[in-house]
Amino acid sequence: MSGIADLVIAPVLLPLLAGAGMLLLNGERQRAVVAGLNVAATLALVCIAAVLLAMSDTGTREVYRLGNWPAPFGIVLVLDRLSALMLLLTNVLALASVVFSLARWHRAGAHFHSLFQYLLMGLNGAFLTGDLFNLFVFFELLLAASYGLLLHGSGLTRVKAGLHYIVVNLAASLLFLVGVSLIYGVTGTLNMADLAARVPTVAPESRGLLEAGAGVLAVAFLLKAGMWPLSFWLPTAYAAASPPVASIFAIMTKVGVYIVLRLSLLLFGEGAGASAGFGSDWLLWGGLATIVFGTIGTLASQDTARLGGFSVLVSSGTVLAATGIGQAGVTSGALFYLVSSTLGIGAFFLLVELIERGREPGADVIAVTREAYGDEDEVDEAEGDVGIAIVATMGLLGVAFIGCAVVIAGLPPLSGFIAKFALLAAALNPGDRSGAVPGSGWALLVVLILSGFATLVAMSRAGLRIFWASPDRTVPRVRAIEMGPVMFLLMICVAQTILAGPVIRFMQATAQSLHAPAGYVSDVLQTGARSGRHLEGK
Amino acid sequence: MISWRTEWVVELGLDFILRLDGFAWAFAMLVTGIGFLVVLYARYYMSPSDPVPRFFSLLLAFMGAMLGIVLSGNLLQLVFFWELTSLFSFLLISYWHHNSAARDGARMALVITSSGGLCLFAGVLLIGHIVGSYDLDEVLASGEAIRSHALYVPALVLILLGALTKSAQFPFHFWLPHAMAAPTPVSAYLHSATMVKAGVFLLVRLWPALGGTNEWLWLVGSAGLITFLLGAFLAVFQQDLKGLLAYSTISHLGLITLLTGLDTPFGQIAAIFHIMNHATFKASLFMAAGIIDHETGTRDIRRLSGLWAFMPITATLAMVAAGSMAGVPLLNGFLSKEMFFAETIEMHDNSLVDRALPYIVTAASTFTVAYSLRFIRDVFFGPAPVGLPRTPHEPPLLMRLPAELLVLACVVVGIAPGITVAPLLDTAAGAVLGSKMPEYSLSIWHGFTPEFLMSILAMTGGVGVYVILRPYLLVNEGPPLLNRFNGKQVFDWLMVTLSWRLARWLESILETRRLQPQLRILAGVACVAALLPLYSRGIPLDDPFGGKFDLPFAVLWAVGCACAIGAAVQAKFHRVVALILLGTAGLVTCVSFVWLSAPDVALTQIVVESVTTVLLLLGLRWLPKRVGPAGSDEAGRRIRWHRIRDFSIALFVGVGLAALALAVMQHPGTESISRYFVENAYTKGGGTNVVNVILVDFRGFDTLGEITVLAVVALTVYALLRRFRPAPESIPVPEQQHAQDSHDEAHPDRQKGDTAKETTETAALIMALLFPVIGVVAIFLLLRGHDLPGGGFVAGVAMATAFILQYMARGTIWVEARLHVLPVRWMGVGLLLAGCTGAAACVVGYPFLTSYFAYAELPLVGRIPTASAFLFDIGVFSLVVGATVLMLIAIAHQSLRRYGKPPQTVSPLAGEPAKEGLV
Amino acid sequence: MTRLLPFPIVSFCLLALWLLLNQAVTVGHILLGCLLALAGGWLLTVLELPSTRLRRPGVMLRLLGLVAIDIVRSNLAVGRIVFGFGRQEWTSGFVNIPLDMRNPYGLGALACIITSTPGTLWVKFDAQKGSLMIHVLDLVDEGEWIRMIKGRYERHLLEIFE
Amino acid sequence: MSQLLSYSLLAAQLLLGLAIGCGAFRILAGPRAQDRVLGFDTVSVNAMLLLLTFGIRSGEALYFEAALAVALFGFVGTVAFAKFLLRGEVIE
Amino acid sequence: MNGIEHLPPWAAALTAILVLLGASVTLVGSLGLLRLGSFYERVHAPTLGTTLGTVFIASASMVCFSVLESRPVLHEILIMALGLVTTPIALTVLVGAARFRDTAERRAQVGEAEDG
Amino acid sequence: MELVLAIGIGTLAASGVWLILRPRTFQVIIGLSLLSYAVNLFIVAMGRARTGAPVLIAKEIGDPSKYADPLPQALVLTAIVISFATTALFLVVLLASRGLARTDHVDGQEPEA
Ligand code: NA
Ligand code: NA
Repeated sequence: MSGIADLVIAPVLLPLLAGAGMLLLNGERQRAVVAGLNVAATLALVCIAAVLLAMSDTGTREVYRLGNWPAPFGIVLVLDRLSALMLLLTNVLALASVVFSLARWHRAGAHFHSLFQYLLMGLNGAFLTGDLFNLFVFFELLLAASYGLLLHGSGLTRVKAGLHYIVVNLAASLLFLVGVSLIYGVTGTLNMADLAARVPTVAPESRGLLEAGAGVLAVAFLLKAGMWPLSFWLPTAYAAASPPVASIFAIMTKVGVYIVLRLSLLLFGEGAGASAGFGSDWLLWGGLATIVFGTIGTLASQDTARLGGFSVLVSSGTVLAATGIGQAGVTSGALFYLVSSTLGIGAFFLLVELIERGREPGADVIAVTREAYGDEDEVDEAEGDVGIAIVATMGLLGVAFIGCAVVIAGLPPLSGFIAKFALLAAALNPGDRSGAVPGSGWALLVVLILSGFATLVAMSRAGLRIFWASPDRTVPRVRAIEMGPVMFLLMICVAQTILAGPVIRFMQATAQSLHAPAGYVSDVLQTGARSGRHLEGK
Repeated sequence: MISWRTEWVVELGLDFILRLDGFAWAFAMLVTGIGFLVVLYARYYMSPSDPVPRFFSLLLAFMGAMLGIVLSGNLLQLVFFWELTSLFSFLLISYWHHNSAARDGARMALVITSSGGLCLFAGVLLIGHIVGSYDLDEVLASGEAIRSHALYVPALVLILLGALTKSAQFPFHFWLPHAMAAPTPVSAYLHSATMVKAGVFLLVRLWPALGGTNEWLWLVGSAGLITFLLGAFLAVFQQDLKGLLAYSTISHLGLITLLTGLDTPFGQIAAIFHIMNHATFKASLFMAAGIIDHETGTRDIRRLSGLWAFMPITATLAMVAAGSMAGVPLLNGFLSKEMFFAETIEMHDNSLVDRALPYIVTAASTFTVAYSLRFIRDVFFGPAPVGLPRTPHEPPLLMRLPAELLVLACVVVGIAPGITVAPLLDTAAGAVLGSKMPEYSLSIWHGFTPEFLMSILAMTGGVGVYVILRPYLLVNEGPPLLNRFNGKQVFDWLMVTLSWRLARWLESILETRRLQPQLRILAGVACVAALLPLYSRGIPLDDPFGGKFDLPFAVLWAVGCACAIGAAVQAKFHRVVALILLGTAGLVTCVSFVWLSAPDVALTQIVVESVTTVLLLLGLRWLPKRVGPAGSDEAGRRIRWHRIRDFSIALFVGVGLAALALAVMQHPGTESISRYFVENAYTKGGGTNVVNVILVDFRGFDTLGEITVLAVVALTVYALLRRFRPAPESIPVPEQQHAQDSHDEAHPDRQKGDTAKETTETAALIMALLFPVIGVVAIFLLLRGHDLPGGGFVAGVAMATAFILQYMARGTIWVEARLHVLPVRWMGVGLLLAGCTGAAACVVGYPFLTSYFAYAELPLVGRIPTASAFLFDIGVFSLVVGATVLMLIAIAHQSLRRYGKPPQTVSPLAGEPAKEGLV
Repeated sequence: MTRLLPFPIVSFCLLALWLLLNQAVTVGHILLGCLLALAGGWLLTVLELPSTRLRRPGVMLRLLGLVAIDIVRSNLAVGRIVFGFGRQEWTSGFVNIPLDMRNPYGLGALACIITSTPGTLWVKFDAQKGSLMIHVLDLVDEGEWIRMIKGRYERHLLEIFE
Repeated sequence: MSQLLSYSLLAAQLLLGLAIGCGAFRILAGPRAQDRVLGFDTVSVNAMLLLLTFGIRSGEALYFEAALAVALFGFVGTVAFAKFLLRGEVIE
Repeated sequence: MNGIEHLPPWAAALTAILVLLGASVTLVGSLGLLRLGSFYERVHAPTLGTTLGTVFIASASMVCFSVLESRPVLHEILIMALGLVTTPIALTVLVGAARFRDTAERRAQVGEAEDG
Repeated sequence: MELVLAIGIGTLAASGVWLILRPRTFQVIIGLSLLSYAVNLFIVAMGRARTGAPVLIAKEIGDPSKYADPLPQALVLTAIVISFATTALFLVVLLASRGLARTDHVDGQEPEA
């Protein structure tokens, strides 16, 4: 039972130890070792996540009881399809991002690699945990690391954006605490599965308090997910972040989305008694509003990185709205979409810097740093430019740009199109064939089609401006380890398109089990302890 | 019909189906055949300086996508390839991207055709909803169901939007002329034979399912008719050869659309036939135009003249093709045009338009003839051209060959349709119409029929129009009347207005980049989220004044509230005061924790409290001076209103949180999981302090995460401050130090720093003596945490405080010359220790963080608790010491900035061992 | 001895502190306490504290008693002033006292004594001139205070520390 | 007799609460920053005593550490404030 | 186990008296903060609490717990000792700051009532 | 006591919210600190905290419900640590913002009058 089951803890433990180990090395002089450690750890995480995904696809939930304490009391990690999927997505994105950073960005500040590993630890933990307060801890961890990474490289723009980002997220964390403790006060538990079991039995006079707690908690999650009108911090922060950081940030909003998806179905699904369906309308309309807002922002963005930030909003709005619809089919489409759009946006953020690099000669993005620090620039320019410029750089960049645009806008031939199709087909055909198209389906159809159109307009505008409209542009010097990650992410989108069948089958299985939370609850609460509670009792 | 199916996304009803019926086959022939010829042509057309590999790969990719459309057996797959053609056409049109017209034209084509594609996508989704499948066969078989469905009209409109945009039908026709900025082979291929045909292809393809209704008749028919008329009229007035061809293409596509729109089986046959014919003659005309452009260097009809003398073969080819375009007998265009005329004469719904239709199309056809005539007469005849960029001559043979083959086809089909095209047409039409296949005949001479009369009228009328308009055309640019109307301008205006100005305006309304509104919204949303459920379900607050009353506690909180409000009032202008008030409120909170039976919490809060105070005070030095409330700042109704609003929000949140707290406290709780912790803390967790057992054992995972947060924050603080530059006005020493030092310097018997020393020397000595004292207390707190309040965290902060006290007493430089604190090492060791302690359990087959505990009996020393949780706590201790010290010292180091680079005696913080560290 | 135990008094205090904190006088705690006490003394050498010798424990006790009495007396005196009993008028002010003592520990002890005694407060000490400034709440006669500080406290402290 | 003790403990806590109130008044009223710091110091000492009385009231010795911590770390705050007023920065 | 109700009457009485005395002395000291006129006078006031106030209440605690737990409980001594040692540090630096601020103010002749 | 505690929580929260809506970074950091006090007390209140409840496990546990609920206390401890960390971080960021932007306004620039 141990052995392979212990792999569930690895996505948390490995980054913890790797990050700690890096602290013991000398960050400046042994940078190569530290960087190698980071890449190796991230690569190992990708492999582990892949194994976990395979494990989860057998349909069994792996419940990992930390400290060997029984379920509602101790903290558990729960590996099911959804968490395995998110793990793999996160670490794949991370791998691309960290490889990209090796070209130059990791030198823009101190402790980049440790912070990066801790971000992964926070993300992985948040996706795995089955405990509400433990979720808070991992949220804080990933946020703390994200503060550090957002500020990586420093400079006025980043600090200004970071200030807003931090304040808003600190306020949201306080809401998180209020919500969790209120829920605990009413139900007496923190374990998600136990909570799901207790929600139907909450006394009627306390139900208002329970739902108030859930509402406050939802605000905290939705802020992280970037739902309008809680999302204004996001485009600025993402645009200010250094490219590898912005790229890994593409998954950050998805943590909020993930937890909303998980908890709304677990706690307020059909079996939740009087609270069934709590908040789903808000999710639907809020999600739609977010798509609309993101779309408007996409159109209104002059800055390419900001455009990426607004695409993040469109992406999370779409998944939120789909969650609000609350059908297994739509959920599976939303999951497919989530993967595709996250990869696309991640690649886009990496790409933005590469193409902007050549657009205005001398106005390297690192100038943000130089503006603030003058001579004390850490990034060794000479070394950074030694890299071999890839042959036919512009062509590659162009292809990559089109790839990203197509994925983000949801156009053929890449996965974004299949994703939108899966989403809309399910939204238009709820359960029974005879049924008319529900209002939510129409709304989603209209909004998604229009947003795809707007994204196309914005992307083509940006693409023309970047690639063709500046006659004096020089071909940027792009290194293979910068281009590789972008292509890697896009190739995954291609694979996702070609293998759409198996992938959507996985997503459907995931959605089915999400929509039938009874299995989750019983799996978590009934798992037995490993024999002998402790290594050696008293 | 051949079909090949492979599974793609079975779950969504999306199989990859290649379905080759007669119609698809005919189209595929066009796509591949003309594609081959265009590739051949382009080989000679493209200049050696162009990046040719890109051109051909794009062209071939486009061909693949086009074949994909034609061969799709699944409507979604069709949409898939549909959008791909838009994408590739964008890249092909913008091939010469240094040319702004090419960029604009490409973008316009992309935006219009792709948005149409998205509409088509939506329409197909609706069809899928109606039919329950996207399989083309099933859809075609469900025509009845589709037409009678409530969603028929929306589905039809959406699909038509897709088809009409792609085929450049009114009102979306304007993109096509601008797409002429593409290299001519592209135009010859995309804008004659393939891409623009995709729209009419789809119309014909789906006619069995969607056609046969008034909506079809009117929507498709009127779009086709208007486009036919408009295109023909505008084509006459074009001065650019390719522009003329573009409008003529629009017009002919309108003709085809009109044919399908007339909603009869015969109309479909005619449409298919004209699709083929138009492809052949228009492709050859584009090639001819390209040759002319290539050889003369211009495409302006006004500058061209008398080319017959220079390039007779090309001229002949162009003339034959143009004749076909005009509908001259014995050429293929004539045949389909005859069919067209015949179809218009038929009655469809007996409306006024229907009855007027023959007259209208005849009138339009006169313009068709007129522009064809103009193409021939103005380019090839007349005086020799003057001032051409190049001296024209015949192109190489292989460049002419594609056009020659196409023209040959025009002639052969025109002369002997029965033995050439008839079987092909029959197969194609049969595939579309199936059992509805009507009788028709393909022959040159049907007798003196009304349609023949219409042809004659059109011919003669066309010549007349040309003659009349010629003087106008020689001088003017663009058509009369419609000159004002410019599709591009409207498009650009729309794009700028909708996708830029409107978006920016909306963004400015819907978004804020300022922090305060964001927080206001957050507070508001949180209030709403909490209130709505409470409003609908009620808040259980029956007796707010119930419960015991504890007078000292009330007095304590009177102080606490006063301090909190005081801090809120003072924080703007009197920061130190606000900080003192904050500290007092914190102290009250600590005492309250004791009151609420939470000694651990109180202890932790107290320790953290003092460190936080020092931190904030350290920061205060770098903030700008703020002198008392200024008059102008206080005034102003807007500011007052803002304050009232913020005050209301604050009050609302406060009252709400208080009400929630009260409601829960007055309500008996349900059975909580805490019971388990109380019952098992000692027996299974090995400690009597339940809270600490929870921290390091039951929920040790939380603690591990929490200390990692601390580590991460410390690293961030360090990373950020390492490159920090204070604002220039805060770099000089504080005025206090300046005053004290200058006082010393003014007196010859004093040394700099004496004044400060007099006051602080004794204090510094005592503070140094406190160093080991606090250290011992810290170790005490660390060791006893498992049984009594304390633990790694408190101990760590206490230890860090001991360090800070030394820094406060003696200053950074003095301390760091003696103590080598390597905070990052402390952190790394702590994290590793905590992590490895937890992981040790995995090694022996238990879950992470499973604790081991026992009381070891050591000789002399006695019972020593040896829980693995204790090792974990030591890890926590080490990390907290490192992180806290790192943060505080990193801020404190900023004061050294004024010396420029930190002096060498100061050991760097990151853990670089300048000398081996002592502590 | 000085190498191993540079600050014997401090180390002793640390041991006492440890035992008091743990409220246990077991062998184990004494051992651990000794270890900590040694480490503490060693830490102080790192901080370059001057070493000193203490003599005359009897004087030390006498001084302690004196201080205790003074503290009680001054508590009452200050209490009276706060409530305004007795004299309605009092003046407070700074007093400069020439000191002979230079031992930093002696000065530290004096600071603790003076400040802990309500009504008097250590303000600053000018080491070059050997002049101590204190603040007195109820300042009647400056000379009286100088005599008291020098005679009652400094004399004893000089005996102890030098 | 124990009744008497609980009443006197309550009375003592009330007195200490009022003493804290006095300190808080100085913090709020000033007039100078040094007065406020003095008030803060008073409040922390009084709070420490309040915790001791609370320990007696509850009969549990485990509140002692909290009192010790206030005694030890409350002064760190005061010193920091005082140092800030004296030198304009806490750590030079 | 828990509680002062197990105290023998003499101990309860002694504890009660000590606690009340300590609290009263402390309150008197704190009242000094209100009643005394200048900072240099007020700065003397809190020492009542740190000396006698602490001594009384800590003694009360020692008596109470020593009796309750039937063994000498002496760690309150630490609090007294710490009070004795730490007060001078805080107050000396504070008075130094006040003196500096006063002289600086006199020198600048800016009569602002408030600062910070 | 419950009412007093609730009022205390409410006042701390209201003061904190007022401050985080102010334009100066220092006000915001004080506000966040006040808010975190309020939230910490709120969490303890969710355990239905009582005065004088036993905290340590005795030899015989007796009725577990008479003990102070230890879980919220553990949660608060975690929350305190995290809010300490984030306060420090925010402080540094506001210092950096002040240094780079030359203003202590939360938006990094003085508002247009
Ligand atoms: Na001098
Ligand atoms: Na005194």
